[in-house]
Amino acid sequence: MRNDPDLIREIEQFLYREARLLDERRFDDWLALFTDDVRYWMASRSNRYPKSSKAIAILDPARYVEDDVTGADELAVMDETKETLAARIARLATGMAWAEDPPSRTRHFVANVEVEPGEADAELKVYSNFIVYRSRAESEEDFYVGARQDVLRREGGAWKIARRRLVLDQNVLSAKNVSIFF
Amino acid sequence: MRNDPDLIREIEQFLYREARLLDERRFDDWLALFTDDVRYWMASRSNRYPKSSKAIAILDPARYVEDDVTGADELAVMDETKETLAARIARLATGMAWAEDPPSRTRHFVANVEVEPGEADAELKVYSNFIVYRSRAESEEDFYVGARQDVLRREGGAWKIARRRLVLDQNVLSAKNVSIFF
Amino acid sequence: MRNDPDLIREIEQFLYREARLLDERRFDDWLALFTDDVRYWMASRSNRYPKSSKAIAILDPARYVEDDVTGADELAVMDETKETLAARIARLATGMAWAEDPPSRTRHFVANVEVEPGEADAELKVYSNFIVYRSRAESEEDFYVGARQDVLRREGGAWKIARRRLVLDQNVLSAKNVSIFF
Amino acid sequence: MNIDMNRLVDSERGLLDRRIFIEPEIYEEEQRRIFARCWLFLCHDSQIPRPGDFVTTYMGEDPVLVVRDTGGAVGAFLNVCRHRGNRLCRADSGNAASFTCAYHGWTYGNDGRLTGVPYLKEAYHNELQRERWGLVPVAQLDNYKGLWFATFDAEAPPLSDSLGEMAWYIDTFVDRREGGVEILATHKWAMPCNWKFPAENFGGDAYHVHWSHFSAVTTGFSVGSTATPASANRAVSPGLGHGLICIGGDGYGDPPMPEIQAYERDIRPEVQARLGPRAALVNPIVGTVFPNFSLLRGTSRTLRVWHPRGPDKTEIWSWVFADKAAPPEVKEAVRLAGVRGFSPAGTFEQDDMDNWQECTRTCRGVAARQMPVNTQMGLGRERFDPALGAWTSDYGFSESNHREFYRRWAELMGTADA
Amino acid sequence: MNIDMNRLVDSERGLLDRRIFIEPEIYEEEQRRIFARCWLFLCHDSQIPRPGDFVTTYMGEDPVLVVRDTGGAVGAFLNVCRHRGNRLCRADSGNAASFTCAYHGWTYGNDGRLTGVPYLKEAYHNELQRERWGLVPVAQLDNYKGLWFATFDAEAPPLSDSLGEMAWYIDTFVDRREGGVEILATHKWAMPCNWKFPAENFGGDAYHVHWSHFSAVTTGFSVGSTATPASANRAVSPGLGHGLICIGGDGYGDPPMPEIQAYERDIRPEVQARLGPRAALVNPIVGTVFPNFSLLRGTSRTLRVWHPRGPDKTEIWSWVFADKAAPPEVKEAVRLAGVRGFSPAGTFEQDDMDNWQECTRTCRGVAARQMPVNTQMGLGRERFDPALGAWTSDYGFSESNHREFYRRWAELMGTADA
Amino acid sequence: MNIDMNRLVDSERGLLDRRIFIEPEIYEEEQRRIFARCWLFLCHDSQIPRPGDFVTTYMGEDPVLVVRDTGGAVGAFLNVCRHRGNRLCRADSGNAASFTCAYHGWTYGNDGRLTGVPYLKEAYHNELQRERWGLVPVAQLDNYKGLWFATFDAEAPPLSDSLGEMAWYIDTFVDRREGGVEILATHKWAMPCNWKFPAENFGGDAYHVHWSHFSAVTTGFSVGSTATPASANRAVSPGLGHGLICIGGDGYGDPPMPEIQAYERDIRPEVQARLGPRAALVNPIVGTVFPNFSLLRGTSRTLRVWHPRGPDKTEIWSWVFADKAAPPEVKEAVRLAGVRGFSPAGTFEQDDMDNWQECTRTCRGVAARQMPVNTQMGLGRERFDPALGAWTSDYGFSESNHREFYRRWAELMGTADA
Ligand code: FES
Ligand code: FES
Ligand code: FES
Ligand SMILES: [Fe+3]
Ligand SMILES: [Fe+3]
Ligand SMILES: [Fe+3]
Repeated sequence: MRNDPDLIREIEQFLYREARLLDERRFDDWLALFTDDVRYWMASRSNRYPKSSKAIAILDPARYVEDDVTGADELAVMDETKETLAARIARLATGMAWAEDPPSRTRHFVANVEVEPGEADAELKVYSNFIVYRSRAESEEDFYVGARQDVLRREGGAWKIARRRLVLDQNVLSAKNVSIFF
Repeated sequence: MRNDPDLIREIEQFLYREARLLDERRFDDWLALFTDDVRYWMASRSNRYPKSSKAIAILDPARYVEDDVTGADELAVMDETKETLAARIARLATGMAWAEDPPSRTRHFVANVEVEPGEADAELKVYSNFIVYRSRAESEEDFYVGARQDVLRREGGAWKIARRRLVLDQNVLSAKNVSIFF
Repeated sequence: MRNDPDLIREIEQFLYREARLLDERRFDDWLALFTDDVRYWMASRSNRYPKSSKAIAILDPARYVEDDVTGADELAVMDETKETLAARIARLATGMAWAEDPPSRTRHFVANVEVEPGEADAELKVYSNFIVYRSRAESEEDFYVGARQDVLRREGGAWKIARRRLVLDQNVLSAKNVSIFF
Repeated sequence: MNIDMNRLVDSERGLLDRRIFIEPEIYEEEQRRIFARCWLFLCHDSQIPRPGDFVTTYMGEDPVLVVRDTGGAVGAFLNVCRHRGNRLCRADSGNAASFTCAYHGWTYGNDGRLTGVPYLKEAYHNELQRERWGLVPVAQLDNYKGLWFATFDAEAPPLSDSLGEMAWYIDTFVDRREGGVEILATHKWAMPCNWKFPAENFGGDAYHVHWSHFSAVTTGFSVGSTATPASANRAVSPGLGHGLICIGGDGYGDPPMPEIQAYERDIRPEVQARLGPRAALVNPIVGTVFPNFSLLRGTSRTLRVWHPRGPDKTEIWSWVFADKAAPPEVKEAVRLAGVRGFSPAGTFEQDDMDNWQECTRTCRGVAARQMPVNTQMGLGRERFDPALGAWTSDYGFSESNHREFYRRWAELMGTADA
Repeated sequence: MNIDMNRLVDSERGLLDRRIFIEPEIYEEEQRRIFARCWLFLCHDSQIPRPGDFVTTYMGEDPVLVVRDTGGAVGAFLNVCRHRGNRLCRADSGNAASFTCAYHGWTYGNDGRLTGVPYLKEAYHNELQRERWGLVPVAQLDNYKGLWFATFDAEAPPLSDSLGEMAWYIDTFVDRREGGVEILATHKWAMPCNWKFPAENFGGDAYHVHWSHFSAVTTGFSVGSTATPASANRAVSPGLGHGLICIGGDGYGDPPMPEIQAYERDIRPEVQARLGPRAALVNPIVGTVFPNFSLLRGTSRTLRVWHPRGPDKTEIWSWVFADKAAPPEVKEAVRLAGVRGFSPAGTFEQDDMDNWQECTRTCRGVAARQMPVNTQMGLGRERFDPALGAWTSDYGFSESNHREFYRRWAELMGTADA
Repeated sequence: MNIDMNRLVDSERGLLDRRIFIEPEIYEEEQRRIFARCWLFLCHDSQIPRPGDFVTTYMGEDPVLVVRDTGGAVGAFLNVCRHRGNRLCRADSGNAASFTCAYHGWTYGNDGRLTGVPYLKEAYHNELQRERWGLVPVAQLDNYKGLWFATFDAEAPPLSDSLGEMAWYIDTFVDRREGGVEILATHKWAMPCNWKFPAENFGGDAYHVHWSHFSAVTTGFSVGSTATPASANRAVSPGLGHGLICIGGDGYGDPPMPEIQAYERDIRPEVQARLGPRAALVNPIVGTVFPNFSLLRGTSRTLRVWHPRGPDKTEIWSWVFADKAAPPEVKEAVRLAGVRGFSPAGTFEQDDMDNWQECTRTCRGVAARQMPVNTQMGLGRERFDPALGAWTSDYGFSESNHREFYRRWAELMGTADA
């Protein structure tokens, strides 16, 4: 699979096109790329000492959590269904979504795309890294950097995103808001 | 076309090599990649309320321009022919092009390459995103971020750049100057 | 070679996977990707007037060095063997490598991959550009940007990194330390 | 100081001098006269349930370590090593019997005592009195209904006096049911604004919802409130700078999820019984405990601190909370309501940022700086309501709480610290 | 202030104290004593030709909204909502009958009047006097030949007095032909330098061209000037801090494009007739209207403002302009000359940046700060030329205009604002 | 100044006021009272061996050009053009007969003389006295054993007096063998900390090695020292704020490479003979020449300057050096030891950064700022050792050098500059 150049290329092109739809603010077309049962999830990361750290002597090792992206959703900043994504897009169309009025200038960079077999037959597990540059107003700049794990599913002869897991590589987010999509 | 992996690869390699020529300051070799009739154009972006915005009540909707990259060249920061590109390169060779003396340290990142048929037979329309990092003097840093639309034309068995349209995703440019190429 | 799409793809996938091992802090697996005789070298860059510059009148042209990445290792910040890389990894495992405790959040972007024949038969010369984002503690951010030249060698049916030359595009490094790998 | 602190706020006329949002020297004074003297929120009990559990936070710009010791007692200390002043603990949270400084290895127990000094005998000849060089505790530490508060001022009145009648209003957020609440999610991010804008906003700015957040309301991210400004909405201030927005006791202002709506209707009798007769009169949905701790129940349920980071920079540390006694599906709904409504990506919260940023940035202009800020809505019409134990506005939209917030601010800024 | 403002500039000896380029307190005083008192350029008429057209800009660091109202009258206002001080309009330009604040929805007409206050009756009981809370207009607004200027100082002399004889020199840029000029392109970017370096440079630094810009001149980006320093070039100052570089009336200093060269030769008689006899004596190619508005005609044709953004930061807002009466191909040539010569990527302009940046940054050093800046070129040799109504240098290269610029700067800095 | 400089350091009790690490006004005073008066390190002779060779560096925040003129004499000048103050030379290093300013083309010889002023005759009428407008030389320049030092203070005592007995200790780094040392590598990077933390650390903080750097020691990046704290280690201060860490004359504290170890054993007799009897008593491995120049021989061999860049920012400029007389394989081993041990990626150095950063940042807190910094280790036990010509600690770990460093700091800060 990771040795099928044409499939990897196909997936890359799919993700590049998806990114361009976002940068062109074609949000409805973008939404159509997701399956109806998609879970779209993004979280930030915490600062935790590994168990091996000598900075602390752990009192209660049994309960100690080492992972800095808690699976328990504790740091999720987005946790969306297709419905809530649609509602977010509808909100942007009201003419009163002030965080995006005037709109952000975004540029999505999709990198390091890797493809693996998915759990289901018609599915793929796709890794990629992202840099999303957001420029706003006169001089505001944000770089959103992190990794994605997508599950792509073949539906009606086309690929759709059945799950998107985004990890944003920050603890205290430097951007004043996350009013864009990834 | 977007399903021809080998062509996309070929174009990617062409663009990567072009980027390396710039980072190695091999400007004459770089110039040779352009057709004689090339238009090389870069613009920044403005802050405009969309017509749907309730931040203003538009008095004269008929004349209202929504697009934030005016087609009218109003925000162009470069609008070059092969001759003026050549003159810019000649200028860098005078030993008195102070903005580049000592030279900038640049690194060009070409990403999200997409290929579509061009208007003419021997032409391709190529989309890509760019991050150009510029480091200068002791501690100066700039990130130039945006999108490119190239028209590539087959000439004498090789690809040449027949048109380059660059959009820089900023309003007030954060860099003190644009003394490099993209 | 630069026209063999499948080979380029194979190398890209190798480099993407390598990057992911680093971001997942699987340092032992990462180390296994290097040949035993690897030289892993990274340097910063200086500010030098080219000989053509009229900012100075060179007194002693014969001795004048123009190159801003001295071959003489004068600006190397890492110059490692497999043994010292292993020792660095061992150090990170002591629980007292304070610069990485709590660990940095890194994200490696590998871009503009080009492949050329190597000097030896079983070798390839691989160019790539990198952006490594490092997020630390609550709000610390660093962007490490530069270029890589790798020598990949076929060993036991797999590619290994036999030489890595990294150029960091800065003069005075903006990061307080380089406690990560590239 | 070149600036007369007593001339900056005109509560009678509802006018504010815009320098209070931008002048570095005023910001520095705020650190001394407000953040070093007021009771500040640290964390919720549920974040450190077991012995050794700790979180790190800030009081103003001072790094603070809150830790439950091996015996189960909670302590709060400057997160600063007493030796050369290195930050002691660099993790957000965790569990520890002791903390060791990365510089020279001084070790402190989870009770703050200095337990280990390498070479104490050989290098210090045992002359360093460890008992005198333990972590510096806050001057006063107290817990109200699971909320930990502390102050650096030993002279400050006790927490109960500093909260006053606000205590009951806090109950309506965190003590509605047996067991109180628990934290479900954490969000931290930076805003380019002065800390007072979000604090005043959560303390009483019902007025901005109809415009700033109309897009989220109309696209289903809130069912809105059953109350109307004309009817039951009120700005309520128990004094001391604290303020809340309340709807009527019979009103609802909850997140849109059906699970939550149903849950709220089910528990309403229990809650009103627990909170007492006043709960039949008012239903607080958002408020600010002076100076920088806010509680929200409408649309999303979050506790948050507005950490000052300079005149024009603030960090939001926000926590989604739910009744501990709520069923899992309700807790999950509450978590999602928080993530989707009030978080960096919250459909409500994202639209507040530019406003607070630009209210701050325009203060840079020398001409703009001379324009007073207007907080005159309902000026002079607030009345003290004995039943509520608080001043209440005459109408659902009012800036009576803003005036109280800045009156208190000026009171503290006008009196130098010891 | 700890600094004696009157000791910083020594016009007699042509020496400047370098602290004026780096000290924050001097910068703050400049905001009060210069930017809050002088007439500042806002925009050109052609940017807002029709009713409702608006642009946003700055006066110093104050955000300003310039808008043509429905009746066709132009107004300039602080771009700041009177309620809580939010920035009102966030667009660069556009067209509007009214502007609504994103925070609470106050609405202002394109004439600045406060037309809408949500819940004015219910929440404000109609006690908020809308007529008193409209947008704050500039103290004085005036137009000279299509150029809009404003000042925050009601006591400032009228624009005509503040321009004085500079008015005629401005004509030579923007009123050479019937219909004046129009804007073809806009460029905005940030420079890490003190605002006075570009202002003094455009006001009279002919001397740097031969070295800073030699590379652009020799590679065809300019045909250079037909004048030589020895002959017709002069630094000319009509006083009040204004200054220009002029070549002889018979000289040319135009962009390299043949279309432009031919056009200039064609219109020369018409232009000289329109400008009068003085145009036979001098041909201004670049100048600065004190404090921060510059006009350029040589090589490229741009108007630009140097917006101060701190002691060591400046924003350039630059506009390429052409005679409205010029044929399309000439306008296109002028646009390209601007883009290629004076823009962020301009082959001339890009080489100015490091110089201004480093002139500023070296002031940080305590030793370097004690070295005076030298503006002695042609010291004492400037003469008043009645025919030009201005002081003129004895030679094409001179720092006479620099001395006048800083003399005026010191004059204003030496007198406290009201 | 609102701060009494004399109350900040309590050497008797070994306590420091933390404001000295964070207050901007104290930082500004340091620039005037310390960096503008002390002898500061510029570069090593081997960096500019031949005529025309130059390097650029800083003295405090002042940019400085160090250049060997055509005749072979070394000069040091402010790297600032006398005309408008542009930075003259923008390269790190190189070779030049003359330097020409990018702005207007003034040219200076490699001896600092102003040799070229375009249009001197026509524009300046030869009235500009070139001899008065050459580059500004430092007030005093001197070389000690290949190390170039300079001061901006003409009244400062000569270098030899300012080094005093420290001179001999410097010999033990750079004059162990005939020919002295040479520079093999250069590293420059930025640290978010106050400059005094690294300076005090290299001047006597043996105590942190056992903890901060234990991971590097145990994984083979150092063979550690043959000395133990109990035995031969000592903090040694010749006074004037200078300090070193020494091990016994019979001890070794070298980089781990076998080539180096063998080399050191071989040359030990020669070195001790050259350095004299005192070398049998002490073997200095690291030290700081007040205020901001440090030398290191243990683990890695580097010279470094801690350039101040604001209260909470410092640039490290570090150079790996080796005995000129050492064989190539030893030099290569020394270079690698430097790269791997003390560089931005150094396995030792990388762990120092967070400590210095957080020692600085915690000073922002108003409560933390009131906690004194503790430098009491071995308080009152230092003794003057005539054989060493220096005060020595009673034990291998001590803060006696810290106390001397800050005593000297307070002494200079307490006396205003001329
Ligand atoms: S600073 Fe904490 S042990 Fe020294
Ligand atoms: S701030 Fe503009 S309406 Fe309230
Ligand atoms: S500033 Fe150096 S020549 Fe003018
Ligand atoms: Fe809000
Ligand atoms: Fe210029
Ligand atoms: Fe260390």
